[in-house]
Amino acid sequence: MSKSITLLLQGDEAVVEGGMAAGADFFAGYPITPASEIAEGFAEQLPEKGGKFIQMEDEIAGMGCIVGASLAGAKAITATSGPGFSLKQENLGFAIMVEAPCVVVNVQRVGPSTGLPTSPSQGDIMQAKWGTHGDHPIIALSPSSVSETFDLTVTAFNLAEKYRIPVILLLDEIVGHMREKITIPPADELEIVNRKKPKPEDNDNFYPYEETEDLIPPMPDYGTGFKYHSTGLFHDKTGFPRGKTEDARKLMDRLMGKINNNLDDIIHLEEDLNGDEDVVVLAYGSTVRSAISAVNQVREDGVKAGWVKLKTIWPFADDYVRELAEKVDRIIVPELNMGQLIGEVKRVAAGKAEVTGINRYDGTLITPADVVAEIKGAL
Amino acid sequence: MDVNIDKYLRQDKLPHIWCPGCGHGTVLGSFVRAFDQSGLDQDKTVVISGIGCSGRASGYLNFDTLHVTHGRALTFATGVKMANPELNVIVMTGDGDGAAIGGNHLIHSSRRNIDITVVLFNNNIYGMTGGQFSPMTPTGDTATTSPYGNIDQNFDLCELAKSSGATFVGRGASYQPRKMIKLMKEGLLHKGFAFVETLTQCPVNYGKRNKIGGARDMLKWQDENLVPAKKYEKMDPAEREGLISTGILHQVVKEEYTDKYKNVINTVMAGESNE
Amino acid sequence: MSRYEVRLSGAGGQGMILAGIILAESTLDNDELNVVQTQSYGPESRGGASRAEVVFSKEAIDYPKVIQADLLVALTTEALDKYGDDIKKTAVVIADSDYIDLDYNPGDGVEYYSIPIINTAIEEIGLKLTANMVALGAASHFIPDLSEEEILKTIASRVPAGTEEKNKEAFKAGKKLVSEMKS
Amino acid sequence: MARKGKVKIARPDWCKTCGICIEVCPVEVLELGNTRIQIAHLENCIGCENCELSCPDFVLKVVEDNE
Repeated sequence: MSKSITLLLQGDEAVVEGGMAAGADFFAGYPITPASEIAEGFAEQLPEKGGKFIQMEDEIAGMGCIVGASLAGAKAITATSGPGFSLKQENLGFAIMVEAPCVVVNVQRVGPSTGLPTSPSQGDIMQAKWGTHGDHPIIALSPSSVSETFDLTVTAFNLAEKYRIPVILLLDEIVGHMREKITIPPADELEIVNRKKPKPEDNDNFYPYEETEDLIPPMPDYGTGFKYHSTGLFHDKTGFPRGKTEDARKLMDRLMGKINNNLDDIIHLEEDLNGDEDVVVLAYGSTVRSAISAVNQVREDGVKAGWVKLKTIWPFADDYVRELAEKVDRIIVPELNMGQLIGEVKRVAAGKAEVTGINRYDGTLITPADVVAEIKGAL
Repeated sequence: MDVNIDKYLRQDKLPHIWCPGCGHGTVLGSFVRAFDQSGLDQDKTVVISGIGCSGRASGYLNFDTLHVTHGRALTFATGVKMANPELNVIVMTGDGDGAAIGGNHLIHSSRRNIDITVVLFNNNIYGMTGGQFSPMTPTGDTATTSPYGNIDQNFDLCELAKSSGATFVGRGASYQPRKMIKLMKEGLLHKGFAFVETLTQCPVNYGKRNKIGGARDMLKWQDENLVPAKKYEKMDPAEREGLISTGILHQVVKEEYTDKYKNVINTVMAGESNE
Repeated sequence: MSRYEVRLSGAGGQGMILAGIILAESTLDNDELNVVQTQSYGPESRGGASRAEVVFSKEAIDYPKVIQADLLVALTTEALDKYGDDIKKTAVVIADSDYIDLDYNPGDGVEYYSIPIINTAIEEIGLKLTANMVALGAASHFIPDLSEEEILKTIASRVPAGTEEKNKEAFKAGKKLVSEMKS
Repeated sequence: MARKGKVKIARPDWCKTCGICIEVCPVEVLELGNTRIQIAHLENCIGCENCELSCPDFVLKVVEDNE
């Protein structure tokens, strides 16, 4: 394939196209609205390229299965929505602990519980960060269009492989189900990252969880002779359990460090700022679209407004938002929840800029008019 | 036996943490001897275990090993096997890990007939967490969570695996290591889902609490109550009361899951190229 | 064309979402026209209210949903009742004349077409399931910058094999219903 | 059944004195010491390997007589 193709795709379908383009060769999961189209797409496409699809008995199994596949060398992905995301949390934590690269898609619907299965939400922002127990690093990305869903799926795989970590892709039902035209670039134009692997001759002195300079130890595929151990228990560089405090701290510091030392590479955002803004709308996911529309409208009335789109939700763009808060009077955070990411914005903007939210949690979107009203109300 | 089992054990991780008289070590020893006899490639073998006393087995074994979350070993194993069907995949689990929290995965792995060998350490109790009853604790027995006697029914895991679609089902016991080795070897060489239940004694949290006694008494109990499968089949239901059959209980040939998926890939890819 | 908003509404199973997808997909080769198609439906695949929305624009489409429809198609009383007022002052409303029991008063500037969408599918095409294509044909008459040829091509690729011709016929019949009234 | 040799305490430090080897020995070769198993009557050993196969702690090994 050496030329681009244009298609009309749903966001869910763009996950499949993006995954295939990124080299995904394994999907395991369980059907759930509004994410089932992702499973259906991979079921059809993976075997065409020699990849594997398996529908598991439940969500927990889907998560365990992709971690096993990842350790065996696969580029693995699963997809779910709120109730399933809740079920996956324990094995997600395991993936973080054994540093198994994989991608977990959550097409958010309104919760809690069964909630509103076919309506959009951004209610799992905090769950993406804190859903599994204990402190841990996580990367979560959130696209706002079909085209961006393709791009961020590729990015999700690349970051997962590079940093040996599960990457969460947070769609919402709107992005997951809406159809837009998307131009898929030729395969040779995409940058694809693959995990670092040890060389066979490294076997004698091999420590699977060694504190390498970049804090990311090379990862052998199962069956290549390294015969190493991985466990969800705290462990030392050998991979075997160590309950001692200094070892526990060392492992946590390394797991956090491999992400925190590379924030510039991991945090992706876009902005439309002229530098003289009084008010900035900071948004993510489908809500971005109303933010852009509203900012364009109020600018016509002479309001000094701008917008920022966070594509990386976690780790949070602390430094960027802190600097932004120093420059503007007010930051507006529209969210399809009762106020989740706004807490992060308030934390870093404290004392510098006023931070207000626009919140909907009833399955309907925040409209451009809602955002315009909030911007004008701020003046 | 004349095997050097040392190469299959991580010597520097031994002695193991299991209690004095625990049958898990005997099961582990039987496994490495069976593996040696199977002729399978050590470097192409992955052992996956869950949580509980049995969960520790993987750490003592010199293969690619993975010690996962409670009850989920089969889900990880399914991922490994599907991703690379060339690997031999073995799951070590317990009666709590494999029959309670992981029971659903056992049913569905059996149903798929995926080529994984399961060694289930059945000691009739949650040992590591201090003696709570498991789905394999016999009705009426005492555990820390059934201080007045267990009112739950225990079930027959081999029947469960068989009726769910496992194509190899067998039961061994720590009192009969030779038979257990042979059974495990057959299980390892079986193409398809092989379920091997092993009866293993927990003197600390089960035997003493239920007046069976220590490890030696528990082995005597096995000696008195184990019956070879062939003999068991010929017995009247009344005669079988309280007895447990051992050996290969079920074995059939049926197409294996990753082979079936390979066919899907081949068909799809052939269809693609024809277009 | 700046933003043009279409809402196709009916009951689940009437194929309004497919009609919306076909409208959107027929712009694939038109590089100058952007499109976003969304839908709203209940958890069941039959019955219940169902609507598809398509927004067209030569500029980037930010907000993906209909704010106020330029064009509303309603196949059921419930749909017309629910969305009948949520339209622009100059909107076009197309409603089924036989299956809707509602005293509907569009505003003065609204072009209102009460046409036998479902009965045309039944009587003229002989396939009730093509009512969505009758509706699509009627709707397409009002949407700027769409190519009929592209729509017919998309219909052929999206409907079940063997029903392509019936669906295309239904589309043309729908278009005829409104163009005759208009002229 | 191999009867090529006699039992040896291969890894004395791993013994947890559970006594299972004594239970399965048909000829009373072994005895419990204070901290580990002891070979009391090697002359009785028939090399049946019951103890080796049953020992949960990999302590015992049947080896060639001359080893």
